[in-house]
Amino acid sequence: MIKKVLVANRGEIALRIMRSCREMGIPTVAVYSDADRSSMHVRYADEAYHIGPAPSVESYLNIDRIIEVAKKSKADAIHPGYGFLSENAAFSERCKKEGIEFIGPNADAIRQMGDKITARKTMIAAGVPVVPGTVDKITDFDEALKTIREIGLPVMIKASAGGGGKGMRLVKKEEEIESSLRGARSEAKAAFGDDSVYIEKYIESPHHIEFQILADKHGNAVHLFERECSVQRRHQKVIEETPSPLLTPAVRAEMGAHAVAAAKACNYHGAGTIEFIADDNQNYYFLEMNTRLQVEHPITERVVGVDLVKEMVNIANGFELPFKQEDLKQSGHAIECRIYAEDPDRNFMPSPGTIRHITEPLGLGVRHDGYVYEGYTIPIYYDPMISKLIVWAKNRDEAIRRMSRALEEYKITGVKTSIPFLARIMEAEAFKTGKYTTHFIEENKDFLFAKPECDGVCEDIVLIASYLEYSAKLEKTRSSEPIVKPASRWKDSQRGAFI
Amino acid sequence: MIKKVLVANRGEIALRIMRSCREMGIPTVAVYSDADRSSMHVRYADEAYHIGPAPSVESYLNIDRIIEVAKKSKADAIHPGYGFLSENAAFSERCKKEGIEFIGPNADAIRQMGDKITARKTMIAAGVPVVPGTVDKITDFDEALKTIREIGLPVMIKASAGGGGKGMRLVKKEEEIESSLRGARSEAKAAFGDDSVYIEKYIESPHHIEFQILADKHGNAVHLFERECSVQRRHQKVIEETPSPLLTPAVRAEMGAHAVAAAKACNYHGAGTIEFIADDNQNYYFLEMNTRLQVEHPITERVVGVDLVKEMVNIANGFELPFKQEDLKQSGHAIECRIYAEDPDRNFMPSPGTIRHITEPLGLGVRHDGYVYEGYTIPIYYDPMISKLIVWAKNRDEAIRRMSRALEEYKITGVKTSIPFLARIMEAEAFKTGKYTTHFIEENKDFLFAKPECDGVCEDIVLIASYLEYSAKLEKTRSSEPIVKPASRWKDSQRGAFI
Amino acid sequence: MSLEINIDGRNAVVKELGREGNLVTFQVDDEVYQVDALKLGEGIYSIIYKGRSYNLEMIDAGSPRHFTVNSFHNSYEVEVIDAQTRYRRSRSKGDASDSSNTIVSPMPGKIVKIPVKTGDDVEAGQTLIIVSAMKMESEFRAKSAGKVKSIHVAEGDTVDANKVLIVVE
Amino acid sequence: MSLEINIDGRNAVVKELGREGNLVTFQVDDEVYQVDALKLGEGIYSIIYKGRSYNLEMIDAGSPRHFTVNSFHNSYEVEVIDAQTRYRRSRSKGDASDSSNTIVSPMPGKIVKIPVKTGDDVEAGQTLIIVSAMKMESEFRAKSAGKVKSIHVAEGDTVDANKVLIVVE
Repeated sequence: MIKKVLVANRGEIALRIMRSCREMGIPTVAVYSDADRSSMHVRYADEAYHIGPAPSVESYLNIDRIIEVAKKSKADAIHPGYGFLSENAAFSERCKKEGIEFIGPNADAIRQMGDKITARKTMIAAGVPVVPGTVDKITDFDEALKTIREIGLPVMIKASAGGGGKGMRLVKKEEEIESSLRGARSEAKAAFGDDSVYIEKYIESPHHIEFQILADKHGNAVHLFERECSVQRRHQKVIEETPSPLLTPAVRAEMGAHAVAAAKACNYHGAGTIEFIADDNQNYYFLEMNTRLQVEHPITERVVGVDLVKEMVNIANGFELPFKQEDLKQSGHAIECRIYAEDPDRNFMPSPGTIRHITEPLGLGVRHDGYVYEGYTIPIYYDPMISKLIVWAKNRDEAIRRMSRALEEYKITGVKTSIPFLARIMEAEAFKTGKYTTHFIEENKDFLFAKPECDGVCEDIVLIASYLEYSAKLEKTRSSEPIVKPASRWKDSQRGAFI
Repeated sequence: MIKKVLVANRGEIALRIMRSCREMGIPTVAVYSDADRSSMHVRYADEAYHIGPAPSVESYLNIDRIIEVAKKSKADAIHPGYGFLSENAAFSERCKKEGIEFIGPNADAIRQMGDKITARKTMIAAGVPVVPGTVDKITDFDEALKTIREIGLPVMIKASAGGGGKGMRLVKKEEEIESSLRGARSEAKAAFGDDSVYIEKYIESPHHIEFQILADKHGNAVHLFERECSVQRRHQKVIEETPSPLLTPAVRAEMGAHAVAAAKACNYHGAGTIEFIADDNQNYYFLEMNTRLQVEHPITERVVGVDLVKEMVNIANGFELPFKQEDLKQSGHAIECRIYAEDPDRNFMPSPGTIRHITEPLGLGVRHDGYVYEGYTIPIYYDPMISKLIVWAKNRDEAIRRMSRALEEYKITGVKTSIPFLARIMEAEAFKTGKYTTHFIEENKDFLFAKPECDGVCEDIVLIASYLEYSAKLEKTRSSEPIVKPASRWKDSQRGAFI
Repeated sequence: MSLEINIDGRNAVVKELGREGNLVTFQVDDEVYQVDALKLGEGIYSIIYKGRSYNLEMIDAGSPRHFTVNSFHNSYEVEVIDAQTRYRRSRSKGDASDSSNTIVSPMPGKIVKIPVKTGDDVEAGQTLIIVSAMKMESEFRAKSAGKVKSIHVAEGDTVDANKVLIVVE
Repeated sequence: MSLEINIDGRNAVVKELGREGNLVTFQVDDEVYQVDALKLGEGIYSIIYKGRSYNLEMIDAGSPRHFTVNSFHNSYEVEVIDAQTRYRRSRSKGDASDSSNTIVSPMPGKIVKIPVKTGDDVEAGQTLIIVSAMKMESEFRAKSAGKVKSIHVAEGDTVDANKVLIVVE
């Protein structure tokens, strides 16, 4: 039985894991870098050890140092969270060697699913649909035609040696095949000195839909339904929801069964996620497997009523899963918004800094997973995520309204955040109707970045507040400091100061 | 259709109501006294109007002023929250006269259930069990004996004119009846000049169990199951949970049916609560009806999945209830702790003051309904409740552990709070096993107020922190102020200051 | 610097021996501690000692020298002893009634009733003043018999915490 | 007092006409407003005007004179114009390239790479410096052709926001 857990992570996910451990009566050990002494996970844990300088490669990725702390603190298990060492096969292996339980899959499963080609082959063998296409090179028109007819249009012709869009052609009609093939090959030849190409199904209206799975060490595996993660910016998830507005119950059940098959195919144990790409017609294909807890796991917890971290600990302890597939139901609707310290109006530039004020969203149906506090300085070294805001409601429409309400309540000063941008998404027609793909942000950018109307009064009120803020600052500095000073002056704070 | 709601309340319940209105797209109007300009409900509402001086009789109880604001702001409905005007029949009537929808029952129902005798008679007529006893005066031994044999021992003999424990006798055995009756009568005579007494069943191990009901204007009524509220101090609820650890499914169904009958008996519409007293053997008796939303309503919302405030607004709008009794299920377990600004170690003396720091409990299964913020000064004029902490989990044991975890996360400085006391209750054996009555706090006071063990190191660490805090204060004041100053000096704060 | 601090009746001497950033070395009576100490917010301290993470909340308890210190499972009453305190203590030694019959408001509130007047003889246990705060009334009674020497507030007044209300001698 | 404030390109004059407690009278250009204004926290304002409740969050945007102001549905860039600003503005009139080819760090971060050196001729669009913060790298390019006049940081340095990194002339 696991008696003490070292959490090899920081920020909200470190707290998330420690919360469940505490509820299980298991003491936790925090590790922290130079930049994180004042971080919440250090206070939250029962024990805390410094592991190195701010850059993660010297601290949160330093396997030797983390193992050393685990031994010193007599932690008999390590939870890696997400990011950092969570999908590092060598770390899983090292833990095993040192007699420390790695709360996650074994190294083989991580390796098998970490390599794209191996993962694809494993999935094909397991009967899980993958994006149709050729892995082998194609040089011949007849061969290309045959393949394309098998796959079905539209397809993408891509240079085998390629990258960066060179030697790439989208083919929508059969009569375009010949010219596209020729064009792609000559471009590939010119760019890479190799004119071989391969062909892949082009998904026109892609939806990113993933399935949460849990598998124990005794061969039992279940899925906990899907998460719709198509609201993305530069392949980064922005908002997730469950159930997916796309899926019918029949397709959901089929995808779930494939997700379980995928987990079994790599002898998986622990919590994992099977990512699929789906089109508007609910054709779906395996994309990859994440062999760890996901950022967006709370929406699943909310609609299924399962604490995933506790299940992970129980699995690591060698327990059998406490439920079967038929025991699990989706109830209501959950949405998660990721709150980042970034400036949506300046191309989402990170906005680290000191939190001056927080008003947290509260009340019915709101879950908030965060780690910052008033006076805390968000370090520049790590991910700019401040918190995750999760709402639940009986149905999707109410959940969207609740998220709007919660975002309106959520006030942070000191740093810029994505809150106004997320609030705008809740008002976008395509999101409200649930008819969106991964192109959502791009396709709706005029609406999302537009400035809402404001009458003259509301602008004048802003001017009055600005007057007050500036004169208060003036008052504060008049005695001791010149007025014009660098911004950092305003960050000085009694709080968070090293004593 | 209700287009704008005035919330005639303050604190957490005003926010609670505004949250649901906002999710429904209904603008809200706040009212505030002199003491509440900086209170959160003023900022939360779309509009805010001052209604008078700090004492509630001149502001939150000032019917004329509130009606005036409703008219000025064109609010077509008023939600009274709990306390203040929520069970004031005259206010309900006045709203009706002014053409404003009172989001609550009509005046007749409030009156009928507000008067103890009328309520008791109504319940008897409706077949709802009431505490057995006589309403009529008894002066004769034989009559007393007959009555007591009907009711069954133990009973309480009480002075008709009485109060304050004078002329009261607990009778456990039949042979005590004569002497107790004589004693009670002579004491009553001496104290009140009237020796008539009445007799009531004495419930030895009382459980306070209440049922939430919802009734529309079309005669439909359902119950949303029970809340166990037996953890009380001086008849004030401290902790509530649902389901009750006492009830079996059969008794629950029977009590629920009686609760619905009670609501129908007074032609009730809106949200209401039927309070019962029950003994260890699940014999239960009607106690009273609260014709309003209760403080502890969130635990019901959590296990049943219904937003009670939205249902109240829909009922006021004349809609039929969207569910029937058989659609409602209890899922999992919920517990609420009331967080008060009070000092458990000094007989729960109120502790108003300025909030210096808050760390709010977050994460899975936690709902927090509060209204204070860092820099906010809790006024001396109103209820000392800071917030309500609600947790949900799959089962009771996990819910208790989760509440412990959440209480440990919840840190407030500036005022003393009941948090440590509540945390201690979560560790009490009688609470953990669910075997408790309204005598719980009294019976467990040695445990609840005991000082847990601490080794020398932890005491020394406290001394070190005290050194640091004191020297930081010293540093802060050295330049400008003498060290020894009244406490209020430390409350000075940039925040919350009137500009 | 060195401070004398009383914690739940124990008098201890806390001495700072040195600091380097937030690593501070203290001597508490005879024990030496090297701790990693950080103030994270108003009255919120994080102290790491030998890997253990201690979280402490300092709650003002009436004067800058008095705190209630909460560490989740424990609560301590702490008083920093300064020269003035020592002097006051030495003066009042053996004269416990001196301060104990002075009624001080323990919280901000409103004076509801003062059923005595200056010069009245009062018995031990007699109600001297009723203060209301947050819908709750508190009665303050004389600890021992005596004469009302002075009354510093009037009915209806709003008072801060720690204000002297009535003195009985 | 009166302040000139620029809000999203509009220059307005805000003048305080009088205050009584938190009731303040302002003139904004030609309009007169009596508002109930309260600061509730660091950068958090509550303003009630004709019964409407306005909530404003002031977020520092690089200098004490620059704010981003959020009111739930809107976001404004605000700059208080002082004498110094007016002077600077009048000087740089018609010489837009003057300041625009000065690379200033918009956020705290770490200097990853400086692919130019002092004296280099650079083209418009050429990368001058790469700064990393929060797992994201930002490239800063020359807005117009010129010569690198000065470099104020070195690779590996950690910089605050609003620090001048490179000047091109």
